[in-house]
Amino acid sequence: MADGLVAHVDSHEHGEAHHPDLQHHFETLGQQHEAATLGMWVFLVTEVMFFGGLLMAYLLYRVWYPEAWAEGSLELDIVLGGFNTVVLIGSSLTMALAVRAAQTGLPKATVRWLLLTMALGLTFLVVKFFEYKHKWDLNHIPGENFTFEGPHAPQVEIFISLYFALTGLHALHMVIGFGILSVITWMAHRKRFTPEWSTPVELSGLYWHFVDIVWIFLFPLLYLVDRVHQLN
Amino acid sequence: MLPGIPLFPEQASTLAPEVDNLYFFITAVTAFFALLVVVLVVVFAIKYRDKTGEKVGHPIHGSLPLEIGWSIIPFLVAMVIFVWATVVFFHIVRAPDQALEVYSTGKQWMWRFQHIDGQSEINELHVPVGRPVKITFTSEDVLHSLYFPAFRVKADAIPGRYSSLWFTATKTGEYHLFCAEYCGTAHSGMVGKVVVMEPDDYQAWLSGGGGLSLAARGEQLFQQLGCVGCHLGDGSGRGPSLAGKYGTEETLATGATVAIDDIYIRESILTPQMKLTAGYGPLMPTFQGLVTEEGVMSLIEYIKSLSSTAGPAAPTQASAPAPPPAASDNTGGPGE
Amino acid sequence: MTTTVLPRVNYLNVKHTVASWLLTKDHKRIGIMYLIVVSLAFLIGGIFAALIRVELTTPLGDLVSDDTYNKLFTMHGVAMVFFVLIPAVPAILGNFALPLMIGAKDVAFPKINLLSWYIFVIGFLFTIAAGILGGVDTGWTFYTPYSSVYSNSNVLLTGIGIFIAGFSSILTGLNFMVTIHRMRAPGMTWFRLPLFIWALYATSLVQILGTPVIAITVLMLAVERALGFGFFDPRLGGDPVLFQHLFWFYSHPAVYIMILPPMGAISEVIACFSRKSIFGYSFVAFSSLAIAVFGFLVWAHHLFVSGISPYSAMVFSFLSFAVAIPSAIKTFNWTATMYRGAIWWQAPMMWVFGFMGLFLIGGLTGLFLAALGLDVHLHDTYFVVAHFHYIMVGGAIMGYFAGLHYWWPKMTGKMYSNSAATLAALLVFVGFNLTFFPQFIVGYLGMPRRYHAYADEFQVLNVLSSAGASIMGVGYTLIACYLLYSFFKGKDAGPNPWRAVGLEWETQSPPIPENFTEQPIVTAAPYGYETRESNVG
Amino acid sequence: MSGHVSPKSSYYAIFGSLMVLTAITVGIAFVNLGALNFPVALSIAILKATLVILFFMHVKYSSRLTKLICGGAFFFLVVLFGLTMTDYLSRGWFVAPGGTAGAGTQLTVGPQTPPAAEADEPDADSAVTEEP
Ligand code: HEA
Ligand code: HEA
Ligand code: HEC
Ligand code: CUA
Ligand SMILES: [Cu+2]
Repeated sequence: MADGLVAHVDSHEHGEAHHPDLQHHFETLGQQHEAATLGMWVFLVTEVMFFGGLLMAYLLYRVWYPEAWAEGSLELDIVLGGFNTVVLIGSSLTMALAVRAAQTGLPKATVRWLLLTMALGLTFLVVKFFEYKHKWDLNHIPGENFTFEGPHAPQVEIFISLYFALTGLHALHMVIGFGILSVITWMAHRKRFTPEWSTPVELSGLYWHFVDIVWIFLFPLLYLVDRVHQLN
Repeated sequence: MLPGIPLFPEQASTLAPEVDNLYFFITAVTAFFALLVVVLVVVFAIKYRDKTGEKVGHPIHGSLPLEIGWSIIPFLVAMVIFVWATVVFFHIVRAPDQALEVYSTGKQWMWRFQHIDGQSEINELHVPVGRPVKITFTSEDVLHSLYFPAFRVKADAIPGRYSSLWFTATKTGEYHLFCAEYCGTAHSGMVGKVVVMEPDDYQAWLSGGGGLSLAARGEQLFQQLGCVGCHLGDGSGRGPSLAGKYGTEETLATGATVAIDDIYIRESILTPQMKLTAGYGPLMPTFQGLVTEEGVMSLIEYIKSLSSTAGPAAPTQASAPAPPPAASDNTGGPGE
Repeated sequence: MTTTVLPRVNYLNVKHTVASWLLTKDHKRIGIMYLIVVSLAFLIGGIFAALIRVELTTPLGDLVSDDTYNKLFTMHGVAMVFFVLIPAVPAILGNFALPLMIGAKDVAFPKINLLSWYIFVIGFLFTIAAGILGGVDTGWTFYTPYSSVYSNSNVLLTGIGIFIAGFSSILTGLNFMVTIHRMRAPGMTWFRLPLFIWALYATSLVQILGTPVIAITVLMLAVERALGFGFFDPRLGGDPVLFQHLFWFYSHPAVYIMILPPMGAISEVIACFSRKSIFGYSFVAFSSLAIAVFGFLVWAHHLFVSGISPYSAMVFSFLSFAVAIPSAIKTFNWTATMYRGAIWWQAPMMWVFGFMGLFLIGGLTGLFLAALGLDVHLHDTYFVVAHFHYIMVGGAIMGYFAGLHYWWPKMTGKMYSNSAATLAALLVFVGFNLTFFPQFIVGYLGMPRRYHAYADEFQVLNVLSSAGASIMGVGYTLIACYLLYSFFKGKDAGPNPWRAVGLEWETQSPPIPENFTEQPIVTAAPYGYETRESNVG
Repeated sequence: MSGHVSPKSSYYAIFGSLMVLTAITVGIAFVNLGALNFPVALSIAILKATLVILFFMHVKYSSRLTKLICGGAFFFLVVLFGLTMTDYLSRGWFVAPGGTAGAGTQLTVGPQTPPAAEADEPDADSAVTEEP
């Protein structure tokens, strides 16, 4: 081109030793790491908006039907919910420690912390399962067979629908997270992570913390609604 | 010119000229901008045409004053449109006080209109010219939308809610009535006409058809459903007296106050436990499933009519605007 | 101009097996794969449109039954919106051109890029299955409670299709955003980015923030329909209008997913064929971002007569007028770009001329609809149908074709017949106006949309409209013919047939698999046409 | 090439704070604060989320872009909630004269007709449906 606006230089030397984890279209590991991290954050934004639609419905009906909300919330077991909150925040801690271990090049510790995280996640899911089962036994599943005694039964059905939608979606994220962590743990076990390259651990950490944050909101929104006004 | 092609809808309400003037104004403004841009594009395309593709343009990179100008001017123009259109809008949504009331329900796929005096009609609506008419309506199933193009008004009918629209017809004649919100198979068949009549003809039409007045039918229902058993006129029953209640405020068991209006009465009938009146227990059963939307409307109309009768008259004897004597259970407006 | 001997290898012929296409991670091939699926969807949507127009030549519903008609316009809308216009420019042209234009070897996540295509195809298959199994009849807006309770058609299957396709859109947006942030060539600063890139960036913003909301909304609808959960059900005290809020929270911004990328393509083409820098580069760039952000604030202008609070309607009306300003800025800057240019009437520019006129009318009629008092009358009439076809077909599709004709020689290495392309643009332009201009009039007369049968006095205008649609159909068919012909038999285009500037024109046509033989370094602003040759016209 | 590394102790400290906040939020649920219960619970949740985001997710040590993205997500969430609520919260304001609320009436209860798509004969007289 005669315009001189664009000059060319040789791309990085192909003779250089490549890190085995560097994909061909990136120039450096740094660039790859930054792209992946940014991608994860952007993905989390989409997750926020995803839950946002449901939370919008929650907000509206809570404003409209405060009594029904309190009534519905009394059906939930605050002890189990609280226990699960502790479990999940605990798993966030172990996850953060796993990331730290990977970043500082301690594969054994990484595996240990990851296993602990998965164990806590599993505990959460088991508790959740029993909560659901309880609802099932009481015919508190929205739909044809929904039965509920109380003056606000239809609106309580909306509450329970949102309860299932929100916690169900959250549980689904936990299951997916569990799957991701299994792979990561295996990779950590195979010593695939070094202080130089531990991006996958960091990204799954971000995801796991996000799932934790969702629960941090769900717990008060669903379990702690105006209890005191109902109990008097 | 092609004969018989209408290019402009008939103006048959007081709102129509308002809406049309706004329309002409926006058309003029936007036509100005459209012409400006189109003319410039055409002129530039021809004047600066280069058949060879060899030449290059002049190095012009932009101009801040121009950018500011063509941001601010359209904005100001848009604000004029905004203010004007909003004023017209509030005329459209705010019904005048002394409007003739008509009730309506939409369901797949017809419109039922219920006049206060008893006539009811399907897919046809008779109204007098020169008098504000307010239609309060709801839907029994899906969304519908009541649309009178000649009057330039429309509003969605929403299950579980009351919507309303109003107009004052200015010309006698017959005009379209459409369902404008998609509602399933026969959406395009959910159409009819509105017949605007001279007031005298309208009166004649009204008396032509028999039928109980809405309030009288409400009264009948009030007995049939057993409301009278609890709601005695003197307040001695298990439920509060409803005489003179409409339009006042009620204190609820929670201490909040609510206005007793159509919506509140509707709620009281369908979900009585939701808002308990102070001083009464949750005794009243729900009538959900036992009474149609129209039934609810006539009950409301009946309770409304109780407000005009002062004193502790027993509700059963409340005098509704006397219906024509030919009171049979079968309403049949001339429209049917 | 130096002439280089073209190496034989390019991204099209580097491998020939079907598997090499289906497993490719090359953004250019993925762009072509989108082109194929989207063209198919356009054909299907166009056939539905043709049937609609045939039905509407007479006032009676005599060609198809009412239920069939309802399915026709629903599937027309679904196909055109979710499977044509939303992916058209970003996923086809964007995928092809974005990495080339910023001097990258590929997008940031090539595997995810391929995954997006598969997700898109799976969503498309679900939707097609819904069509084959009897169709869906809710309108593309899926308003509850009709969709959740009353409709007897394949709402679930279509919903799942849209839900799945949504993730393709999200992933494309994510990929592009990261690519633009992290993969630019050395020297490619933000203000040296071509405007098409700015437009794609703004689009990804909308895709990332909006699409998840439609996904969850469709999911709620599906769960309500399938399992009887209550989210919008008025029988439980739910609000059907909430569905409309959530639906339009995505679907209004989505109209900017449809128009922003074509606007970006228009900026490229107009600069190239005016042989000039874009007038007010940074204003055009930032107006894209402004449209993307402000586009999120106006959704309830679709709800003015749906029973929302009049005060809220007022707020949304105001914001709708405000969002028109960035579009105004773009329009004026494009016009000013042509001033004292050297305008080369080549096929892509013909589409730009069409775009300018039609987008203008579409956008300006948006102002009619944003005006509260007027929208009460116009809502759900053919005026709205005319408005959005002017923008979506006259604007976005025209802009898409401008871009396709511009980059076609780069994509295929072949040149199409300029006169055939000019003729096609003319046919589409004329046919288009004949189709949709009468709809403004019939709309103001009060003809509601989604009507299978209509009042007699609307017939003449409807016949005009159907006549126009046939002309348009001929135009589109012509495009398919000469583009396909050029692909197999066309003349070699050479690396830069338009003598355009921009990194994508620096490499051979079709480009090599890695895009560039050597890493480009950028040293100047885009569109330096004037400084290139001394021949100022 | 990795992100920020914080000392272990800081993680334990954050975990401790989160536990304390959880205890507080549960405790407060049983104390009658009137209308304040919900805002307080929400504020505590936001505080907890912020701790997780800043420290566990290292946003405190991340680039401006990451911070912008976090802020942006919540901004658009607020747009969704806020602008939708302009509708719902102002519906009650508009009451047309004559008692019936105007276009902005709050929804109450639903229709009772089952969703059978019967376009039946106009049953003008039977406003009462059969007793079940
Ligand atoms: C690509 C798609 C696209 C785009 C870009 C737009 C752009 C706009 N739209 Fe449109 N719209 C649709 C697609 C689109 N729309 C669809 C599909 C529907 C119907 C959906 C359905 O119900 O099925 C619809 C419906 C629709 C409605 C609802 C109508 C109703 O149902 O009652 C409204 C109301 O406000 C509206 C307004 C606008 C406005 C103000 C713009 C603005 O962004 C336009 C801005 C552009 C300009 C204004 C032109 C350039 C400016 C100038 C030359 C300067 C002069 C300007 C001034 C004086 C301000 N649109
Ligand atoms: C991108 C969006 C898009 C596009 C391109 C179109 C294109 C067209 N649309 Fe449509 N339309 C919508 C989006 C779109 N539409 C939407 C969203 C609705 C609302 C649906 C609803 O109410 O739910 C609607 C509704 C709608 C209606 C109203 C129906 C009703 O309310 O009852 C009508 C009526 O005339 C119509 C007509 C047309 C016509 C004639 C075209 C023509 O432009 C089509 C011309 C195309 C062809 C004739 C195909 C031929 C093409 C080829 C042969 C090329 C093959 C391709 C290659 C291989 C390259 N459309
Ligand atoms: C079994 C007794 C009973 C029957 C039958 C009954 N009600 Fe009631 N109603 C009550 C009681 C008790 C209240 C006050 C508590 C409450 O608000 O629910 C009440 C409240 C009301 C109110 C609200 C009045 C106010 O001042 O707040 C209305 C309106 C009403 N009823 C209408 C009706 C109608 C119409 C019917 C028949 C279709 C009916 N009721 C049948 C017992 C009854
Ligand atoms: Cu009723 Cu459309
Ligand atoms: Cu819109």
